[in-house]
Amino acid sequence: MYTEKVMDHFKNPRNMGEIEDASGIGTVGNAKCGDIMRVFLKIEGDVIEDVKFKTFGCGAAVATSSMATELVKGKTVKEAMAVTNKAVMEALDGLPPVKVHCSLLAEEAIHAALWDYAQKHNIEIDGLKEPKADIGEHDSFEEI
Amino acid sequence: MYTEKVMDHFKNPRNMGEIEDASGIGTVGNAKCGDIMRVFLKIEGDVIEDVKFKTFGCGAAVATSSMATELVKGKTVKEAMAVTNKAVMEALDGLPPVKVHCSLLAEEAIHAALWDYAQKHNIEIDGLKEPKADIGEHDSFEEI
Amino acid sequence: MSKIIYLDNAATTQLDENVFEEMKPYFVEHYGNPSSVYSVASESKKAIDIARERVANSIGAEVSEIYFTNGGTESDNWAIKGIAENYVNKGKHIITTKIEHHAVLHTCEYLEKQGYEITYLNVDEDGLINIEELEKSIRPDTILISIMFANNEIGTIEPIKEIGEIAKKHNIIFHTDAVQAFGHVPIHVNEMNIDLLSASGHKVNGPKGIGFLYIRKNIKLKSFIHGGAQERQRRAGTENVPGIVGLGAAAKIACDNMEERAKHLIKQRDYLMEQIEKNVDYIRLNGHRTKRLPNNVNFCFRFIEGESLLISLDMEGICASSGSACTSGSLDPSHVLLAIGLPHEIAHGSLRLTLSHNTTKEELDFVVEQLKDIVNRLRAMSPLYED
Amino acid sequence: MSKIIYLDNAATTQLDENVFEEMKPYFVEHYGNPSSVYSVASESKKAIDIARERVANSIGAEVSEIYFTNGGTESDNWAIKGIAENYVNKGKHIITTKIEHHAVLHTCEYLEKQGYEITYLNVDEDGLINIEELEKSIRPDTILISIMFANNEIGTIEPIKEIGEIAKKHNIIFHTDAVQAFGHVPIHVNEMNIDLLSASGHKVNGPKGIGFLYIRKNIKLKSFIHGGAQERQRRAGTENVPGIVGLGAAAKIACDNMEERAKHLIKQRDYLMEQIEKNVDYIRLNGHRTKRLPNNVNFCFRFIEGESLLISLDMEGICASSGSACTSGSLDPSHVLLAIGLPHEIAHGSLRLTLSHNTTKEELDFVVEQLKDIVNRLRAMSPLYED
Ligand SMILES: Cc1ncc(COP(=O)(O)O)c(C=O)c1O
Ligand SMILES: Cc1ncc(COP(=O)(O)O)c(C=O)c1O
Ligand code: FES
Ligand code: FES
Repeated sequence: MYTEKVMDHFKNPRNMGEIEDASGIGTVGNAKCGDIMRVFLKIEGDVIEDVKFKTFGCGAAVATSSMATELVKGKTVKEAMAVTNKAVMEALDGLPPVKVHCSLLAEEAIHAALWDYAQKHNIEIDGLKEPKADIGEHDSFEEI
Repeated sequence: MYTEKVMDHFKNPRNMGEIEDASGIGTVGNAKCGDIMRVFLKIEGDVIEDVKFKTFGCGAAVATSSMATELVKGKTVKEAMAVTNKAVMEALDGLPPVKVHCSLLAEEAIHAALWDYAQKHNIEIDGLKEPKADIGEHDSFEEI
Repeated sequence: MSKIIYLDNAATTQLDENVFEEMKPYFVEHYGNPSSVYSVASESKKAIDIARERVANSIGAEVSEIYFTNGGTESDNWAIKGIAENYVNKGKHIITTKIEHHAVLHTCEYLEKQGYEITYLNVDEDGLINIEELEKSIRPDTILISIMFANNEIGTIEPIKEIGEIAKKHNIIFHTDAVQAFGHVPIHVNEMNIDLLSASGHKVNGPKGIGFLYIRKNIKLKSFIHGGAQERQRRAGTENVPGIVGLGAAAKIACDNMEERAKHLIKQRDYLMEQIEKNVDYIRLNGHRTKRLPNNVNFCFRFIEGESLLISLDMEGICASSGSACTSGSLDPSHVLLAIGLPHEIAHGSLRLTLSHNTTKEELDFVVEQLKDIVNRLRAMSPLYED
Repeated sequence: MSKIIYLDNAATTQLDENVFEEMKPYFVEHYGNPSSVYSVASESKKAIDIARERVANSIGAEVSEIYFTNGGTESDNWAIKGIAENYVNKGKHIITTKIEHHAVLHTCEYLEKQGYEITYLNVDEDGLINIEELEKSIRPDTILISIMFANNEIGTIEPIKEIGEIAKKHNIIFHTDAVQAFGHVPIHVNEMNIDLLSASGHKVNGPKGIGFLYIRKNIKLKSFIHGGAQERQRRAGTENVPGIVGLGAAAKIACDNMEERAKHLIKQRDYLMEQIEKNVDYIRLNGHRTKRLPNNVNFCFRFIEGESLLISLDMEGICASSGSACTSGSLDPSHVLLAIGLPHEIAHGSLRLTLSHNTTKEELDFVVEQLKDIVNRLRAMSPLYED
């Protein structure tokens, strides 16, 4: 059901773990499935120097966490904001339709961590909104 | 679906044909299936000297005509009255449940021929009633 | 009985050896439940995808419009009851014909008991419906037109494209029972404006116990069998993987060879009709002479009862039928033959011979010869026949 | 992935080679429609009779009480909708449980929309219903009690005999979904006062796409699938002859070997439970420890999500499941685990391992070893786990 890329990132997740002195931490839960993701960011200057994640979730959740953290690592905050769940999915060669909502978890977790960072440093990040308690609303799982 | 005996009587029907100077002729139709049977009796004294039949009907109808005529041949009228459809079925080693009504056709055709004989000779036969237009009512096919 | 001549291919067909070969790995080897997560199950899943694509291709549909069922009967039940239930707010009127298969007729009768109103269209003496009568019978509360593609007894092919146009013009959903037509005559759901289509595997040299319902994508049709999330949450129950594989394979073979087989079958069919008409008197061809399934021959033989005819043919090794197999439990004369205007006792003496692409001319000659003798023998026995 | 260890026998089982051998002649060779008149078809007819007898024997029923269906799902739908429809004059109240398979639950939900009232009985932390609660929930308008024989996820076996007694005492029809129990534990419809029983072929090493419904002879149950006169006019559609033959063969093998297999399986099952409990912490056994199917093991692993666990096991060649296969399309945690009182996030981390009579101790040891590693790995990844 998953692509080889997804399986690779599930098997060998990149950036798994925690950052003790993180600049920002974001935790989000998925109302749809109850799964949880936490992202740790280490930001220096405007650049994401390091990123780690922990995920309680399905294979797609783990793989998108891994891929999303890979994609934002070394990027500026602005560049990181451009990493959408769509970009993550594409980088993974796609996800099955019922798993699209899992990729939102990763996007939202990074946004939540950025928000935490912005709050702490009292700055504003273009296009960043306060994270919702959960991200269940704008999922795209189609029910018949 | 039919026993060997039924198949034998269907393949080689006994007493098939007509009797030109019959003492009694009975024709009955089956309301259930629309099939028709005609029996010719040649009665001398009180004995059924000869009997023939013609049948427009299913395999069971042909076989029961054949067996029923065999069973009454050479019998007295009284003995013939005792040849029920049950007796015919037993002699044929049974019929499938949906085909029980066909054996009634044979019984009724013989009774109708006996009735015709009795009418013509102005006699009364014990237990013989006027034949109905059809015999569809007292069939035993069970519908679920 | 030395050799069997099987001329009852409308009742069921022989499973194609090649189809069986394709099915085999999915019995013991790849037995995984296709709904499972692990990769072993992906063999079953892939096999189902391929089958679905083959079936979709065979009627010009999209893959997502094919739903596997247990057979033609389930498909008919689902389509008709499903539309009745879903569109009840629009109305409770359904149009069908007097010559449908019992899977459609008994479903309609069931709905009548639930308060639906059914119009049963007449057919002419060839079994064709009248397009004007169809259009006139449409009412504001009509929710469904269900008309069979081709009749299983007399082989008549209905004017499906015209029916589809009428349905479309009046914005009414059109279901067709194509169990007999599928794999035998070209079907294109878009060109013919078909919204729902029922078909069955075992009528096209596929396996028994599998069929499908085509559901056009804009049609709202709820589940008929409730439970698990199989078939995109519309048809519950663990998938019959070998059956589905077999249906796909049979659909492909039937469609790839359709033109060639039909040409051959029509020649054989017409030869058989000609020979019977030449050799036996007091007969009547049932069904339209040309607008008929390539493999269907159906005659009434006056003064003769159908079952006696069948048993006699059987004794010569010839498998045929009188009416449809599934009515053999019943004693009523065929409703189809009554609908084309035959009186009761004539309708009783019908014979259906349905050919396969493997039927030979020699077999047909043998059948005609036997038929001649048998008809004579049974007529001699018949109180209705005076010669 | 060198060797596959299949521990998902509750989802589906491997077709028994011997069963397949019995089925084979009915694909290509004896393909006749059993409803036909000619003698060629009698091969199919006889085969069906034998299968029906075998199935009847396996549950202590009479032959005439066995009706073949397309599978467990259809049987459940038929039983429940059929009773609902037939006894509507008596009432519209049905009693079932919170842990039924979706085939029962979704059918009940469908009936709720039609105005029926359903009582969903609670179960205790082991998944057992409470007999007193059952009796209290009976009302004058109760027409059906439908309670599964054994649960497909947690394996708990319900007190069927006691339920049957209650049903009988109150003169209410009792249906049981025995899809998981059939062929695995002894069933006797008379001793247990079961009126209707659903079962499926592919759960007992039989073929997919076939099942049966037992209908006690005095029960009025109309057709669910309308059409031809098959199955004594109660279940229309051309018979799936090879499927029926396979179901019969599988039923016979399962019952002939039940005692011996169950003894062996229970030993294996208890060994696996013991080993998992010894090697992994923060776990919970789901389902009753002894009143459970001989082949079912089900644990929750805290801090871990089920799908990740399954994929990880799959990478080691181990086929298992989390919840039932047919809900894998869904994202909700198992309704069964919620019903036995587990919180949402724990219910998410369940693992079901269901053994076959061929499972070896070596396989189980390998599974435990892998499971230990995988659980550690996934917990290290989990934001919920603090070590
Ligand atoms: C026209 C038609 N519709 C429906 C059916 C039912 O198909 P099945 O027996 O596969 O359920 C048949 C065949 O029996 C048929 O000929
Ligand atoms: C308890 C139970 N009931 C019903 C079913 C449905 O059976 P089937 O998939 O054969 O239709 C299953 C299995 O999926 C089951 O485990
Ligand atoms: S199902 Fe919950 S994140 Fe994928
Ligand atoms: S069916 Fe008419 S006599 Fe047998």
